[in-house]
Amino acid sequence: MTDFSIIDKLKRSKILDLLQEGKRIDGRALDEHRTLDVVTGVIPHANGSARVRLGDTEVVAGVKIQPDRPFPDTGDRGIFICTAEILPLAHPSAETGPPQPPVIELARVVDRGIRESGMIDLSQCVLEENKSVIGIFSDNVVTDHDGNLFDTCSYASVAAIMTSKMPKWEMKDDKPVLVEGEEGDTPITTIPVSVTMGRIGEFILADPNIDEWACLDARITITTNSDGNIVALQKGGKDGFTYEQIVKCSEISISSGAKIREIIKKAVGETQ
Amino acid sequence: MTDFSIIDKLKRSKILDLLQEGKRIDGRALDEHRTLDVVTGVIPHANGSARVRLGDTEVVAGVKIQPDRPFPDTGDRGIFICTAEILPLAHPSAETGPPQPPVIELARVVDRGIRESGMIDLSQCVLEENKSVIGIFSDNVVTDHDGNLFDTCSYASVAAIMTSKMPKWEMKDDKPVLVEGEEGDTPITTIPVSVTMGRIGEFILADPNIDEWACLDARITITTNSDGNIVALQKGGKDGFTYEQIVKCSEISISSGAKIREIIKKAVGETQ
Amino acid sequence: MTDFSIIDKLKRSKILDLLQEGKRIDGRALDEHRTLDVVTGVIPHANGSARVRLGDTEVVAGVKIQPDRPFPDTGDRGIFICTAEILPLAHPSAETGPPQPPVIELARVVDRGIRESGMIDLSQCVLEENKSVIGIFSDNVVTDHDGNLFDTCSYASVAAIMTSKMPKWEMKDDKPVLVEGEEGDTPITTIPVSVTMGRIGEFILADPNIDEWACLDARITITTNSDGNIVALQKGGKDGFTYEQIVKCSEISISSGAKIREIIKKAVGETQ
Amino acid sequence: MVINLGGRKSDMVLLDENGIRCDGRKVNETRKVTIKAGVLKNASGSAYIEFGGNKILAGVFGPRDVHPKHMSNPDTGILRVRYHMEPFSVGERKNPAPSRREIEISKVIKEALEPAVMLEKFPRTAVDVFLEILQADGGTRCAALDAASVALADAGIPMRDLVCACASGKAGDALILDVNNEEDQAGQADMPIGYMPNLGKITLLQLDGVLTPDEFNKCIELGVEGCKKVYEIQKNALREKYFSKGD
Amino acid sequence: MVINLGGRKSDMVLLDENGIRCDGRKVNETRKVTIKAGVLKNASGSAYIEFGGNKILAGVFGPRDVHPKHMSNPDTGILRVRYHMEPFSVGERKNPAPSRREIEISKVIKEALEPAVMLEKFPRTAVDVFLEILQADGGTRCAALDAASVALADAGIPMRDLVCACASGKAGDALILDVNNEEDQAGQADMPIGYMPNLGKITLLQLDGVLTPDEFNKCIELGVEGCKKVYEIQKNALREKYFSKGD
Amino acid sequence: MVINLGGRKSDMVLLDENGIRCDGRKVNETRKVTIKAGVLKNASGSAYIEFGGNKILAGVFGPRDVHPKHMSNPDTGILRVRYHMEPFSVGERKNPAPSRREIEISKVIKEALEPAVMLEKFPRTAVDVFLEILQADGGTRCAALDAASVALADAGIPMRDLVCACASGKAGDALILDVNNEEDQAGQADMPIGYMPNLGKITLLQLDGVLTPDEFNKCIELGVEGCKKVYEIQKNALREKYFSKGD
Repeated sequence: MTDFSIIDKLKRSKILDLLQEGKRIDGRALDEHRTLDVVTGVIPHANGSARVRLGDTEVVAGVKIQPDRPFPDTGDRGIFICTAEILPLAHPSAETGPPQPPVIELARVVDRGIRESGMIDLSQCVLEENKSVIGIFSDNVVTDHDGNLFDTCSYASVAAIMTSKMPKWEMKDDKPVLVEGEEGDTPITTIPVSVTMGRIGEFILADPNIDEWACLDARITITTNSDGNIVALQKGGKDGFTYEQIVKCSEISISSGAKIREIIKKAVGETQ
Repeated sequence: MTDFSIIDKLKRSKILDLLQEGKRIDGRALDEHRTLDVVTGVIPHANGSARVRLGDTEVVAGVKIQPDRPFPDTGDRGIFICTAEILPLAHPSAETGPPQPPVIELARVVDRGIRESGMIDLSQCVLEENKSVIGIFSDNVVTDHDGNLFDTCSYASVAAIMTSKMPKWEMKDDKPVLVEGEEGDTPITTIPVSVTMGRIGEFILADPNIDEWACLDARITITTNSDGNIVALQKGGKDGFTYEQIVKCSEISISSGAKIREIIKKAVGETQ
Repeated sequence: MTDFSIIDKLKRSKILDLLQEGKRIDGRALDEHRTLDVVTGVIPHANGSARVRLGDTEVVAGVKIQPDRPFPDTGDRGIFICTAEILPLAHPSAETGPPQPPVIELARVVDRGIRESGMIDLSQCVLEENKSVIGIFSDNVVTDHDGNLFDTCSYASVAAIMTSKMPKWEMKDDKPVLVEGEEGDTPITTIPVSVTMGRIGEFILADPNIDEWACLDARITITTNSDGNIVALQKGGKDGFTYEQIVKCSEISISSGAKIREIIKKAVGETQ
Repeated sequence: MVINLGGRKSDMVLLDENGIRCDGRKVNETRKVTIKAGVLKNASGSAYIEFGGNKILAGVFGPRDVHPKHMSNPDTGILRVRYHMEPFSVGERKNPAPSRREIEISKVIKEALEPAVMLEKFPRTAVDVFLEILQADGGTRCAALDAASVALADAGIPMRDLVCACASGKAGDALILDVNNEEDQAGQADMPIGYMPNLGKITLLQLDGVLTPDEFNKCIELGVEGCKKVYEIQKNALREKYFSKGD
Repeated sequence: MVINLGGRKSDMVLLDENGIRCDGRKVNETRKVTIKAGVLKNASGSAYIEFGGNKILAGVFGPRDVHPKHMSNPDTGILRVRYHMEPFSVGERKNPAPSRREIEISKVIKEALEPAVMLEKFPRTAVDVFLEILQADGGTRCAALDAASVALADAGIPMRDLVCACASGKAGDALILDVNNEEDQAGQADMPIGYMPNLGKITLLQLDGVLTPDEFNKCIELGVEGCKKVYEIQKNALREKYFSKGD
Repeated sequence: MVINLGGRKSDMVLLDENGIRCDGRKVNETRKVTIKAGVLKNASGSAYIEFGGNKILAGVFGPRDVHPKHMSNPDTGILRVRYHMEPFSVGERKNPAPSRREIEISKVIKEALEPAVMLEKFPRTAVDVFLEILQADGGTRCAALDAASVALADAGIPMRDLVCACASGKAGDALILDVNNEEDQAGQADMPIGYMPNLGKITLLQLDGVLTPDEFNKCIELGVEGCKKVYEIQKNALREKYFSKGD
């Protein structure tokens, strides 16, 4: 039903053949993520940072925390914004210039996964209500692209936020002034973990690599919180899922999400 | 003297042949507008709105009224801004992307016709001089394009403004605060009506439809106010007019303008 | 080592042949600028202005002086910004649209030459510290392009700034208010002069014209102040310089700079 | 168990003690939906939908040539979708520049329609779907997708099925059908669903908010029921246009 | 009869009791106009005009190839016009980005020049006219059009006629010729006119402000008279360049 | 003699009475430099440099086709360089839009690399160099140029020489090597230098600040010495990648 280039069609037929034997091209189980490597504190000048490799996909996330004006309708909460960019050195096909729809979707899905989980308690990020709040910016840059940027960016931002330190400001003459030498932990309430899966024919694959990605029928990203509840979801791709397939994906997202959450917690703890 | 595509040349020769017999392709008199249908209140969430069909050209106008900062040199008057956009579903040739010169001209001519008539008494739209005023935005979107967008947008905005209700704000702590449940009429002083005419050879045609539009030598839009005076004019197109032709156009704009003003008044009254 | 079009290669071989005989195509000495003509006060509505012709290259510079907000980290100093634009009528190859890298470099090099010299004492351009300062904008437009825009823009801006008059403002209700009829001199501390040189083979040419420019191996712009010290430098072009060549260029920039400074001073004095 | 409310505030009463919602509906009730096919003269196909307070116009052009040519696909047609809000469609006047939100929704709707449209029958061409939000009131992406399907059918584009769409969600601790604007802003979860009934495929699915795994499953089921109700209205709109004249 | 003043304010005294305007002119007098042809080295044709305080440079290139090619017309040449204000040309420094006003004026001037230029002699090519406003003082579009005509003639482009331009208008209840900046800001009407004397054609016409039908007709007549005065100055500028050397 | 300090402020103590700089270095000492070649999977060549607090990633693609084709040169390959700062690389979060500063530095680095790359061997193609500033700490353009050279060599692009780079400058009235961020902000002069040791050519040279002619000459000499130290580290990085495995 969906259409692919000749190369992708050949790839797809090879991948489908293997799947029918229960195998993936890189030997993983269907619901298995690639090796996840998380290093935090890689950008000391940022308030928090992490470099994450998921297989051969690599993302650097940096968190900047600085005073900002609140949004007009939410003067009692801080600001959280998460971005994502595919650097042109990440892949021969990556482009410079204004972000295209797939990159805009990437950034917005990563942002919503974290935002909707309520990971950061933004009510603790107010300097003066309706006037001055704390803004938390988590910028992800993809430095090597081997598929599944959704999860890699999400893990990088989550690790960067968890290890970020929040400076202190006081209001003086209606303006926020930095209190030198004092900083606290960023108020974290839960650890959101996104799990992206693709469908090829009847098979559901967790964490598709770039070759699998090129011949997916459809994909789905489901984010769960520390309670094991579902906090965000995004379906993508040129085809759909049956109800049963989606229920299966939600189950994978909860079980795999729990494992990945432990890896992130361990990595964050080690460098803290 | 002017140049057209082959199709347009054939159209033009057909149209000219008919004109020499005193006829237009759709059977109208030379100074006759197409049927004008005005429905107001079509966007209840806006402060004022109208859907206008002029023949098969359709425009929806919505008016938003909200506090704004005054322009630096006119701190004693509110702000009025009128825009126009040709939606891509209005015609196969319509394009998305940044507005091209013809659409910019369209918006500016419609804006000036209303602005220069002094239709809205902007001196009554001040909350605190030099600090906070009321901004009135009338946005026109073309949903079906069958020629003469100038007049259709103008009628839509005029009807939307005439039926708009103005909320009340009070200044508190230097900021405008909405007074719930109170609203008044927008202060109207006159009803501007634009009349657009085209020249083909020696013939002057009011309200050219899209086929006539494609082979005009030149066009002119003249706006008159309720007093029957001329308040704005724009000549366009690749050729000119003689003095006599322009005088004739001004006469048509006054006589046709008066008839159209009555149609608008009736439509607005019926829904008020 | 560097690559040129066929025409430029022929030009280059012709120019090189002449250079080997010690001659330039227009008969100048190697370290000689073209005739410099400076007229100030050409835009009476601006606070300062100049039209400069260097050979057949012509630039008009206009200075606007107006209150502005200071940059966050330099609230105790005024703002100086210098821009440059190649107008499309200046040369058949000039383009409209967003500025390309060579024009951005041009503007930034001209700006830095003046800024780094400390020509304007910006500490005297403060109305209220951290709140309101005086902004000085020097905009260069190239009206005829016959090579070496760097120096021509630089001389035009320097002459326009030297002849500019600074209005007076007083702070009232936290806002700067113009004091009518009072104006003073812009506080000038030194006169920066840029000297641009190109290398063709082993030869260093001052003020290359457009034909020489097209076949340079590399170029260098060195700006000196009234003390004969070096305040800014920019190397450009597809090849490099030896240490000895750069020392030679710096010597030319000091000696030629001194001569050009006298021409500018004379031109400025005559019209003041 | 107290559920983490995530990034949302919920101080508004969205459900009263009798299980009645802020706009008077029951939890499993949709707002009033009316669809009219063939409302524009120039578009190849068109539809106008009112879905509660949402007022949306859909227009379709094509199959037509693609410019620039290298954007076309020799093996299949391509579908292009633009979701666009008018400046007057929302509370505060919207800046006319396309927002990142509009770009994402355009992509999501495109991917929801692709499985339904037989693009392989029109290699090298494009089918363009333009969705104009005249008034927004919560659930625009579902309503726009509903109108898009009808406009594609009205344009005579061969389709495997109509895509019908409706959101489900959670507010006042109850699962609800067809989330309105207040429930989207202050509720606990919003889950827009696009569905092809004949093929049993979910082609649009998003979720913002917090749901337990059990709630998640029930929420999808509830949303699919809503989609099926809209499906009947879509089919009626097409019947009305193509068969009412022969009555 | 009291005339509705429309959207304008008029609290400035623009005409004294002796019928003398704020800059000392009589009602039917233009400001001083000087035009010089052939002022640039690189442009195919050029002109510099001072029209009162307006200082404008016009440069013409072409006929030349069009890039991208699909913009060219196999039946005729095309005319492209850019009207552009320098940042220092107006009171407060102008943002360098092209404004919507500049885009509209570029179009209006282009359409005013098209009837005069024999573009049909240069199929597939473009003639580019660049108009640079160095200093603006009311009436820039007319002055720019005047300079453009001379620059086109200087470039040797075949023309049916020169287009000459001058505004008329109303201030202090009198009809006036050549509206200056103060009169444009605080007056009652401004009507820029572009005219081809040999063909008797008005090719640019705009009006902002309020005029009775009778005033409207008189205002056009007055403006055309002004155009004819400018026409003589245009012709002199060309004569000066092409024949003065032979004196 | 008191030297005019130009446009700079200098109220910070950048050099103590023992000639020790604010970060503990001697005047002719560089910060710690480490370079690693071949750090990315997808790029044809890559390098990661830490130069003091600067952390920069360089990636190279090509020679590869040029789109659009008219940008290619039938006589030679072209080099394209993009210098780009991440939003989190500087003190206050940087706006992601490319700044004029980044565009200028991209051009300057491109021109510094061109004499070293044998582009004439790859007519009609492009070599792309992408320089990503992960953390900036004064001297990014030199460090980026150092990484670019190693990444080009790692990509197997034929080169005449590596380009090595290091800044010299003036602070606290002394000439200093490798200007750090504080010295750049509050010092007297900053002069980035790019150098090809085998050919003895300076291919990048800029100066902001005030130097006497004598200081100017000494400053270049000092900077070139710094470049040569970096050159050894560059060669080691390549040796490490290509020969360490054979140990």
